[in-house]
This record gives sequence, structure tokens and C-alpha cells, in this order.
Amino acid sequence: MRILFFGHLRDVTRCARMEVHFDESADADAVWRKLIESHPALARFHGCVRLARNCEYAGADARFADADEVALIPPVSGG
Amino acid sequence: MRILFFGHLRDVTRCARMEVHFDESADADAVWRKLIESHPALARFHGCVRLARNCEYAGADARFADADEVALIPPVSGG
Amino acid sequence: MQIEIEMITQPIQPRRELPAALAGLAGAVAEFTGIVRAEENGRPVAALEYEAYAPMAEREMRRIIEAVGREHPCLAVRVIHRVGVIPVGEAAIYVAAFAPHRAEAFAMLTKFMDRLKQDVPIWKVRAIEQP
Amino acid sequence: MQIEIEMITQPIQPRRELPAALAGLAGAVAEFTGIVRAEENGRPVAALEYEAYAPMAEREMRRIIEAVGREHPCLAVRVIHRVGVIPVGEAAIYVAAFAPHRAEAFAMLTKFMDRLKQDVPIWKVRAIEQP
Repeated sequence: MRILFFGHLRDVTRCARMEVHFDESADADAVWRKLIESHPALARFHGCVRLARNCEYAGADARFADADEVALIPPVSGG
Repeated sequence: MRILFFGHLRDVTRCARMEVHFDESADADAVWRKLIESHPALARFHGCVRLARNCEYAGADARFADADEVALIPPVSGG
Repeated sequence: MQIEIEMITQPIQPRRELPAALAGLAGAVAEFTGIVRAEENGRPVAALEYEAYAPMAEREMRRIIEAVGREHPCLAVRVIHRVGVIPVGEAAIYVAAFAPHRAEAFAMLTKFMDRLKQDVPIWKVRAIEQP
Repeated sequence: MQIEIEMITQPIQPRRELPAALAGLAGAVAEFTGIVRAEENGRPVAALEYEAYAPMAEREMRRIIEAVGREHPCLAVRVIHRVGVIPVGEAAIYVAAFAPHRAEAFAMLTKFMDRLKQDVPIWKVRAIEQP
């Protein structure tokens, strides 16, 4: 699973992307656990960051597969 | 007093302007009476036409002087 | 608030550029262009003829902009209204509102247009039918 | 409804012209230009740097336009968002909505901008201070 980081989250992770592996499909909590394992500083952004799965916001009951592209979307500020 | 006619009112009066004379300042009713005297067909527009005095809509208690420019403003349709 | 009002008989050339004094201040430009449609009251038309009581129309537009601006302060507003015969597809009116943020610019634009259509002495006097 | 979305790094050239197929149908064009101001969060800036998750941003913009369009049917919507370093006074976003009448065009413009600022993955990532 490819994970993408944007905005100030990149200052936290010090990378724009990482690869993680899931043997079977995972829910959002499992994805977050894996992220925080690699980058503990992400923990405090859990509450204000949305997950996107293949370029769409993931609903609360979304399942994430190993082939998915998952992006961490901090509060946006375009326009 | 110069009176101006716009829009479809000109089809009624067959003129764009007329001059009327008041010895002293008149209220809107007096102006309308004089207008209808000259152009009886204007009577049925009394209810939907506003009077402007020197380029401003005239309030209910406006007084019109002989030197004023008065315009009959039918419902507008600009833009 | 800077107010520019023009009434012209030639085709409208919209001018979006910011008045120079506002460089860096304006964060939002909202614009409206009203275009003559090929159908007026359900009938096909080739053009509409507009007439204005020009000195009063300009005064009313200024009055409306000042009134809306007291509630929704903008930096500048520019209005160009065309009169005379306007062919289908060409603009009858162009309005641009410049403000620090978009809420004021949108409010100015929508409220100005609503009030223009109530109070500004400009009329569609004739529909020219398709030949 | 015709939807055009562009994300570019060069200065925005607003394109007001009507898609040819809509000539005679569109009576209203509402446009919004969002410009970088000389002040960001109370501090003077010379430029802002924007970043986007481009494929998702385009998708979200399209989704928003389609959703708003179901309530406020428009003929066409054009969006150009610039990313990268944008100097003060230059546009970060340009939106044009074409509709038969102004109410739909205004509603599209204002609702699109509101939702863009909630959901479209584009970020101001850096303020570049005045030298």
C-alpha cells in the first residue's frame, strides 16, 4: 500500500510517501496503527486528518487493500 | 416642468418628453392629473409607474417644482 | 470604495484588472456578465434593444453600490451597461466587485444585480426577431 | 453540463469565452478570481506556495460541480487552479459558471468555492516573506 503525505504532514514524516504492506484488507484503525508505528509523531494528527483511498475520501467503514493508494489529507486551504 | 417618458410609455404618449407648467409646487397627484389631462391613456399606468424627480425616485410626500425634471419610470428590465 | 460606472452603446470589453491602488489588498474578484439569449419570453430573438434614462440609471447604480457596500464593504466596483441594439450572445451588462475576501464580493455582485433589476431605469424596449 | 478543470503552475489566463455549443443558451456568466493578498494571517507576504494532491483535487472538484449542478443546473463550469509559488497580486484560482439565468450561475460559484475550501486537497504550504 502506498501512503502519501501532504502539506505540513510532510514536515512530520520527512517524506512524501511510504510503502506499507497488509496481508489482507485493513480498516482505517489498522492503517493508522501502522502509520503511527512508523511515524509516532503522526498520532496527534489522527483527529484532524482524513484518509483518502484511491483519490476519494474514505468513509468510516472503508476497507483498504494492499494495492490501494492511501493519502493523508490534512485540513485543506486551496482557492 | 419637463416630463420624460420611457419604454412602452412612449408608445402611449407618442412623445419622449413634454413640458407642463405649475404656478406653485405640486404633489404627485397633481402631476398625475396634469399628465392624464394631456394623455388620458396614461391613467391605466398610474398604478405601476413610479415618478422620479431630478433623477431620484420621488417619495410619497415629494413636492414637484416647475424647474424639476420629472420622469415616468415603468417597471424596469435592465441587466 | 472606488466606483466606476459606464453606459455605452458599443460591445462591452470586460475589464478585470485591479485598480492600481488596490494591488495586494484585493483577494477576491467576482464578476457577472449578462448575455442576450436566443429566446426572450419563449420566442426566438436575434437581438434585444435596451433603453436607459442614463443620468438616473448611473445615479441609481451608484446609490445601490454604496448601500450594499455599507453592509458588504468592497474595495471597488465596476459596472458597464450597454444600451441600444444588442445581438444574441453579446453582453448587456458586466459587473466586477473587488474585495479582500470572497464573501463581500459575492454579496455585492448578487445584491447589486437583484436591485438593478428592481430600480435602475433601464428597459428592454424591443425584441428583434430572427429573420 | 460541460466541466473543464485545469491545474497549472503558470499564471492563470482567465477564459471567459463561452463553449461554442452554448452560444445563445447562456444568459449569465459568473466568475470568481481568488488572488494572493499581501497579508496572510496578519503577516506581510510576497508570495504563497500552494501544493495539491492533483488527481484527487481534480476528481473532488468535478464531484462538487456535479453535486451543485444537480441543484443549480448550469451549462458549463470552468476551473483553473494554480499551484506552486504564486506572487502577491496573482490569481490562485479562477472559476467561471455559465447558465441560462444568473441565479444558477451565482449559486454554482458560491457553493463551489465553499466546498472547495472544505474538501479539495490543495494546501497553502508556505508563505514567502517580503525581502
